[in-house]
Amino acid sequence: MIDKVKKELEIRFPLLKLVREQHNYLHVKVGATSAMDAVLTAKTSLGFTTLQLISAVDWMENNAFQVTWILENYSEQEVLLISAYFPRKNCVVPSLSQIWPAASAFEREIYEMFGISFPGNPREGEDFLLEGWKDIPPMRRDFETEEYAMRTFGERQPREHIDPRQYIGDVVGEWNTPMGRNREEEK
Amino acid sequence: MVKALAVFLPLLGAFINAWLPGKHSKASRFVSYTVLTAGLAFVVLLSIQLGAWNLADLSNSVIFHSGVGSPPLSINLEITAGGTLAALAMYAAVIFSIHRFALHTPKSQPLILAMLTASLGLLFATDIFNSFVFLEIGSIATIGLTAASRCGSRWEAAIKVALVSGLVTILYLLAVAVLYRSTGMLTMAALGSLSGGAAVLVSILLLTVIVTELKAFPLAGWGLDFYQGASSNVAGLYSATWSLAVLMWAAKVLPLLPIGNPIIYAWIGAGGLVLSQLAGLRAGSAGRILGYSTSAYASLLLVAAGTTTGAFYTRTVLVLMVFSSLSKFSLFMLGNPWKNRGWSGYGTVLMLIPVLLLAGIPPLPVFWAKFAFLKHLALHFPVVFYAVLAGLFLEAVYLFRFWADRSEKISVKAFSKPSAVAGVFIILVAAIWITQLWWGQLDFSGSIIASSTLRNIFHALFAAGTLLCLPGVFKRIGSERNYWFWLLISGASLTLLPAAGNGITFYILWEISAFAAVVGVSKGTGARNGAFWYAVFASFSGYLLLAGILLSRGSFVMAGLPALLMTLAALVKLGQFGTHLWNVRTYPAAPGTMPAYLSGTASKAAVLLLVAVALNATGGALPWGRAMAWAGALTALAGAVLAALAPDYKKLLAYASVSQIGYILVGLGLASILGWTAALYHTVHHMIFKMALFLGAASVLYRTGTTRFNNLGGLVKKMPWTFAFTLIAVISFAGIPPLAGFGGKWLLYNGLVEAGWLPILIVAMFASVVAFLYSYRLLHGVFLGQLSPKNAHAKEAPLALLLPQGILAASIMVLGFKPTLLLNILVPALKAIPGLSGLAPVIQGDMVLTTMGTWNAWMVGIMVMVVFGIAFVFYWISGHKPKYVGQLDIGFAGEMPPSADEVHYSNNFFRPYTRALAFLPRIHAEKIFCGVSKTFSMLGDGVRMLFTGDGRTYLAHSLLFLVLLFVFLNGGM
Amino acid sequence: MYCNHPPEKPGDKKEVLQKITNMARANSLWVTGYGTGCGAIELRPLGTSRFDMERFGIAMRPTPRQADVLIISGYLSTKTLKRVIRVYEQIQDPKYIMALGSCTINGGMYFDSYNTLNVLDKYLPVDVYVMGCMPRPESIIDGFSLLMKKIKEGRATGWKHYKENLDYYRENQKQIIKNWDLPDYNW
Amino acid sequence: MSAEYLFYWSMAATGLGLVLIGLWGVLTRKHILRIALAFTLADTGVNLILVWSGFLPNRAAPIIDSSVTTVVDPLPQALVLTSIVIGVAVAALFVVVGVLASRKSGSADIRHMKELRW
Amino acid sequence: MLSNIMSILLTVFTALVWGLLLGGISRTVTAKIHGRMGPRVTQNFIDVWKLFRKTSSIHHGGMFWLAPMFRITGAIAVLLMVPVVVGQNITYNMSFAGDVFLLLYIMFFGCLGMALGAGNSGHPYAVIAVSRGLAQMSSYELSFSVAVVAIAVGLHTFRIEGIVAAQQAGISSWNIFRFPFASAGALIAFLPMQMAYPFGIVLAPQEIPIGPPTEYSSRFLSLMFSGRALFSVAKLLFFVNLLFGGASSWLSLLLKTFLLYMYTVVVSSVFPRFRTEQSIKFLWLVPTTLALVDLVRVML
Repeated sequence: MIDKVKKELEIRFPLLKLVREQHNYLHVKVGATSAMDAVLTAKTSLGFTTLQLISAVDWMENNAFQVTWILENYSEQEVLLISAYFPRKNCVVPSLSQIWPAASAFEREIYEMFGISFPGNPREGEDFLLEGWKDIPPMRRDFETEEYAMRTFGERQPREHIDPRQYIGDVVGEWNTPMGRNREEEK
Repeated sequence: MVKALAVFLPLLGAFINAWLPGKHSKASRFVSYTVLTAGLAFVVLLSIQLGAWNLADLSNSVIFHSGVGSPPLSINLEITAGGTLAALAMYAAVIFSIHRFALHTPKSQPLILAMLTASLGLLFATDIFNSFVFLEIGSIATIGLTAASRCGSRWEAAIKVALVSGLVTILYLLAVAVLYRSTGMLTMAALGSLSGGAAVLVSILLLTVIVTELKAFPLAGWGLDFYQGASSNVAGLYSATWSLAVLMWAAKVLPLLPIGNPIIYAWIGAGGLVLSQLAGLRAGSAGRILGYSTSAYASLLLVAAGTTTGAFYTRTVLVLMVFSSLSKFSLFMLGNPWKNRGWSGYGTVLMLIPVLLLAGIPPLPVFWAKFAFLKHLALHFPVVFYAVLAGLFLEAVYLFRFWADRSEKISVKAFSKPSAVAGVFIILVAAIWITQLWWGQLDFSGSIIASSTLRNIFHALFAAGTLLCLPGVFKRIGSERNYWFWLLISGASLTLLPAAGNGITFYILWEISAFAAVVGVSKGTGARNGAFWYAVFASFSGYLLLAGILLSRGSFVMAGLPALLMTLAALVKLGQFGTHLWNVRTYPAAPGTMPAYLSGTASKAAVLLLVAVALNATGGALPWGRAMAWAGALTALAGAVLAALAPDYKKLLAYASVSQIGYILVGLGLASILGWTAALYHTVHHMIFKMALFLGAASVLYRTGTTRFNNLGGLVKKMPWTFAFTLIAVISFAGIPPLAGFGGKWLLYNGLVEAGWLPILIVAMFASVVAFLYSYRLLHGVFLGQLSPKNAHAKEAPLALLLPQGILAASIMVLGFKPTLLLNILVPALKAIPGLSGLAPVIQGDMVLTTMGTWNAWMVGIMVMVVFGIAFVFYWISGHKPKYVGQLDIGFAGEMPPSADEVHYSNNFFRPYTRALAFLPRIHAEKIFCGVSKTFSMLGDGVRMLFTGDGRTYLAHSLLFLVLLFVFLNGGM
Repeated sequence: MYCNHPPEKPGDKKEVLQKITNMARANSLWVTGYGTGCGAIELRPLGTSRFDMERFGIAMRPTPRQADVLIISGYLSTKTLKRVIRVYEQIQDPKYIMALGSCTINGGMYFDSYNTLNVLDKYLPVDVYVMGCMPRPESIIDGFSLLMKKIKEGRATGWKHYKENLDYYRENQKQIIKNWDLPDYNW
Repeated sequence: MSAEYLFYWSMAATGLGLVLIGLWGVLTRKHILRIALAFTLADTGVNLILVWSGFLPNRAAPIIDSSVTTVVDPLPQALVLTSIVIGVAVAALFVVVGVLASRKSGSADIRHMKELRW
Repeated sequence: MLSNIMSILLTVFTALVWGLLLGGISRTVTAKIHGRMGPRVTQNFIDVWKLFRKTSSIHHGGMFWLAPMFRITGAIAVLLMVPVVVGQNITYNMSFAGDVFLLLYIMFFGCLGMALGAGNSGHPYAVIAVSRGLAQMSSYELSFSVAVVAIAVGLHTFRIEGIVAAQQAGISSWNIFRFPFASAGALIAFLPMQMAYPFGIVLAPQEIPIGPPTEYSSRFLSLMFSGRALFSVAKLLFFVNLLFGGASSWLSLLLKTFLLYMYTVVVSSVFPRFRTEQSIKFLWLVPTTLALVDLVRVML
């Protein structure tokens, strides 16, 4: 099944790169310009009629946002992920809210969290989770979370700081046993 | 000899006009006016000389010959007293309308004058052959006028007239030949000397000619087509001159025909009346509708000719025909759709007067003739009577529809103001003149309600109701027009109503109050539908009442059928479930305080009628009391449920009114002292609270401009006093004890238990509980909940509306705490009525006792007030000072409500109730009425298939009629 | 549309029958049914037959108007804080706040989040903290008994403090709620 | 039966026949001018009957001069004159209206003039 | 006169105390049925006192302000219209002033006031609850009035004293035995009257926070609670007089009302809740039919 989908996509989108494949799962990466085509093809010709999610990842080093559309073909129980890289500066991605009304909410969230704009979404810019946010979008990796929290919510109350990696490294053997924590306390 | 000028002056004018060059329209108009004025003056002089103005004796006449020798060589005219009046009408119509012809088709003036001459000639002709000549001139003038107008289908109309007049010529001349052959004479009197086969032949030929020319039912096709196709000017002029002349001529000829038993006219007329009016229901265009109405009056003439004789016949026919022709004339003139104006202008009233005239509503002149005529029919020809009544009602229905559809298109300019004023003046003068002739029949002794106490109660009720509506009449909004005049007329006649001493007086006052209210209602914004429904149901109830009165042979009401008919009339007027449609349409549409008047006061007229019927027919107990009580109980229930689901303040009140009236019916149906006490107590109480509520609605409407619940809410902040008075009224009608409403319910339930009518008791109790639903809906939907920002500008109602409400609310309080004030008057009066069964409630001080129950309103009231007062004082002095918060400061899951409109719960208020009721089949009364109207429409469609539009069909109709008549008459002989 | 009067400053005047009233207040704690964070899940068992809070006269009320106690059950995001402020101010005096979990004390594991406040007491007056992440129902009952004790002794005066220092709290609240669109005073 | 009487009755029969033919024509013809013609025919028949109604056997026409003493009833003849005049006028009007109507409806067929009906 | 006033005051006071106590008992009993310990029996007194002593409160307008008074007035009015102890004429209070019809209608006084207050609060949930409550009320009143009419007509009197007096010839003369069907109908109608489950749609804390009194707080709520306690005692008293032969002494009065109250408590704690339209249909069908059986019997 998923092979057919893959072949079909490969024929239509020569720049397609395969990320991961399972018997009912396919993750492909396409060029930024053909991303919309791929998503629409998947919907109209390949039967992926459900939009499960739109997600985004900030690849700051590559100076790109990766936007992924997760589609589902419910009758065949198949999932198709289509990813594309978009340049990070003034990132603009076409909106899907006319095709899937549900996309509107995902896009608003991504706009709020990453600042990726989806022109064509009628509700773009409305508050989603962050009411009245004025800083740079918090999910961008150049956003200094801790510094922001200090600035906004004040210094944290002093507390003994334990580096979890080091702590877990010391007790890692016992930690893996079910009662590890209790034994550590007994010591 | 000079008098003949009255007839021939127009002819002279026609000749002069015809020779004038067409461009000089001013000159021709001058000639026309001069000629017409002179002719009119002559006719007036003649009528005075002949004493025509005293309708009692119309037998005077002057005969004179023109030309040489004696008839038939000379033209021989008999100017009768009645004829002069008809001639007067013709002259008046031509004078009123000629300027319109001058505007549009200046060259048609000779034709108009020729038509007038022909009409006058036919009116006065005594010779059969002379009549023929005038008939032909009339036909030619009609064809010419039709063809000269500027209407799209004028040619077709003209050709149909020409076809029929061709046939008429042939048949008529055949009859002339046979007549002359048999008698050697051609005067009308010669008809009487015919005998044997010649008599039959002449009769059927002339009858066919007459029926065809009259446009009476089976042969009406060409006339309808003509009215539809001709321009309204031509049709109007035609109906006022030529049509009237033919009617009067037929009235002259018909009794002379040697046909044997004239009852055959009545059968033709009555059958034709019903069938043609059925078809008329489906007529579409204005001209055709009025054509059907013409046909109705032609049929009426046939009925009159068949059933009456002598001076009575002459008078009846004269009044009916002259005024109906004039009304049709004015309707044609008004119904000209030139300019589209809003509904509820002067046009509505201007147009309603002729419509009411046609429908025979008192005190307009036609009524008197119709009443006398119908009375005669009811006494001697009952079957014809029913048929005529049915036909007249159907006619009223489509005329009112016509009015409702058309009158918004009237431009007052079309009927220039001086002539409109003159027309109204003429009608008024005629009304007064004719009324004084019959004035002696009226009786204001109040003898139909023997008990003066009851009479006084009703007098007071009607007077108070009208007076309390009056202060607010100028608080109108939007496009509502002045209605106070009509309210006053209606109220005044209602106030007189209990004083009526006989049927005709009662009927006249009843109809005046109803139709003055119709005019009042039509002044509202978008009241077309409401006014139409009110008019139809009011006339239906009026006709039922009329039938009841007329069938009672002189007394007010007789037991049996008349009483049943009158009961039905009252039920329709009350809005008994099934006929509640008019309440629900009319009350919301009526302007300002009008609905308060209609629901609170005017509906009590029907209660009065029921009381009067019960008292006079059987002395109290109507045989169908139980059915009435059931009907009332079911009305109460259905009205309450529908009220709870209504989306509009006024509509809710309308349904509530329907519901509350059900209790009155139950009480009257009981026919026991307790039941009547309850009914009358509730009548008084209903008037009080319903007026308070509707005045409250008027205040809300005045301040906010809407009565939709969706747009209201929260007004208690803006209109606290209105709310307080409404609250008192609501608590009262919900029947919650310390206020007045409980009394009615308590008395009613006791009465029902006493009579053992427990199922009705259960239904009534259930209905009273459902009343809580709509009472809360009303209070919440308008006054409680969130105040919409749209109504933020609203303020307290003006004093003119508030003061009457205050008075009413105060009287509710008084009646609630001291119901014995009213009961002490009611109970002795009802005890004195012998026909009522059961025991009277015993009143000891404040205590009211029945065999099973007790009620001490004073103690209950005091107890509630004391407890309430203690709680209040305790509250006050315990140092509790709650903080007043804004309306959006509500616990809303931590959110701020987005807007007041969105948190105001108003749509689908009793949704669970609707769901629970979903198992009921949705039988809408509306659907039943739709079914009835569809059936009638189908019948009408079937009938009007006769009129195929092919001119030859009409000729075939006439010939077939001739043959059938021949077969029938020969078979009869 | 909204009430604009500032609250009256509650004085220290002794009421008649103060002691009885305090007893009554302590033994009839009505809790607003408002779960702000993950700790709300631990409130549900309180009503069951195992823990049965009704034996202390504690009852859940669905509307703040009738409640006495507001339980902040765990971390509080800025978005929720806005609603909590409104709910708290709609509760009639005397009223108490019980804060559950370490998040309300110093931010807990969300101390460096961009959206979660660290120290609740800066924004709303807390009467009783219950520690734990999450506190078990037993701990909450313990917290209630502490609250009852404080009330009986007349020491649970957080609401008075809030009213007297409303400006201070408002300032703190406005600092983290960026688009402050609440009415000045909620009643 | 003398020739006079034969003439007398045949006159009536002819008149009646003309009327019947005319009526038949009116009812069955479709062309508007034919209908006009049929009317004229029937009109003629009626006029004949009218004349017949004043006919007295063995009398002369009522043209009064010295030689004639017994004339038929003169009145119907006078009537017939009127009737003929009127008939001509009506027929002329009919034809005019018919022609104009057929121009309007585009056909002289009376079945096409059914705009106004019901 | 003075003794009458004393009797009225005594009646009201007793009813208040007994009503609150019954409320507490019912909470305890419900808790026991759930397998919980439950609150103290005096918990309702504590709640009422606490609410009464809250230091601030809000109101939304005149009707909101007056509603608790309407409620309490309605409750007391009903209470005073019913004879308390049979035979002790002094405790008949105001029952001479009206009959069962008056009682049936004066019961709405408090409900209407409550509904108006809820409406004035401007809270949509309060109004939704009122709409449900009115819909349900109109249904149970049907069966209740059928039952009352059947009994009253069967005994040939509408006076409550008369109805009570007719039941004094031993237990078998109680109306619950003489009119078993009507009584069954009335007893089913009693459940929604007390807002007990399965007819507790009006106070639905889960969906429409607590129904009509959503916006009520502090002293208003305290008065409302008292009013409710009084009202339920008044209704119990009415039912005891109507069906259970009245009370010959204060003790038997307490016993009978207690047992009757326990009936609603037990039923309501074991049944789930009807939706509004289900409850309406049930009330139209079952208790009404039952009561009609006796009505037909009486008519024949």
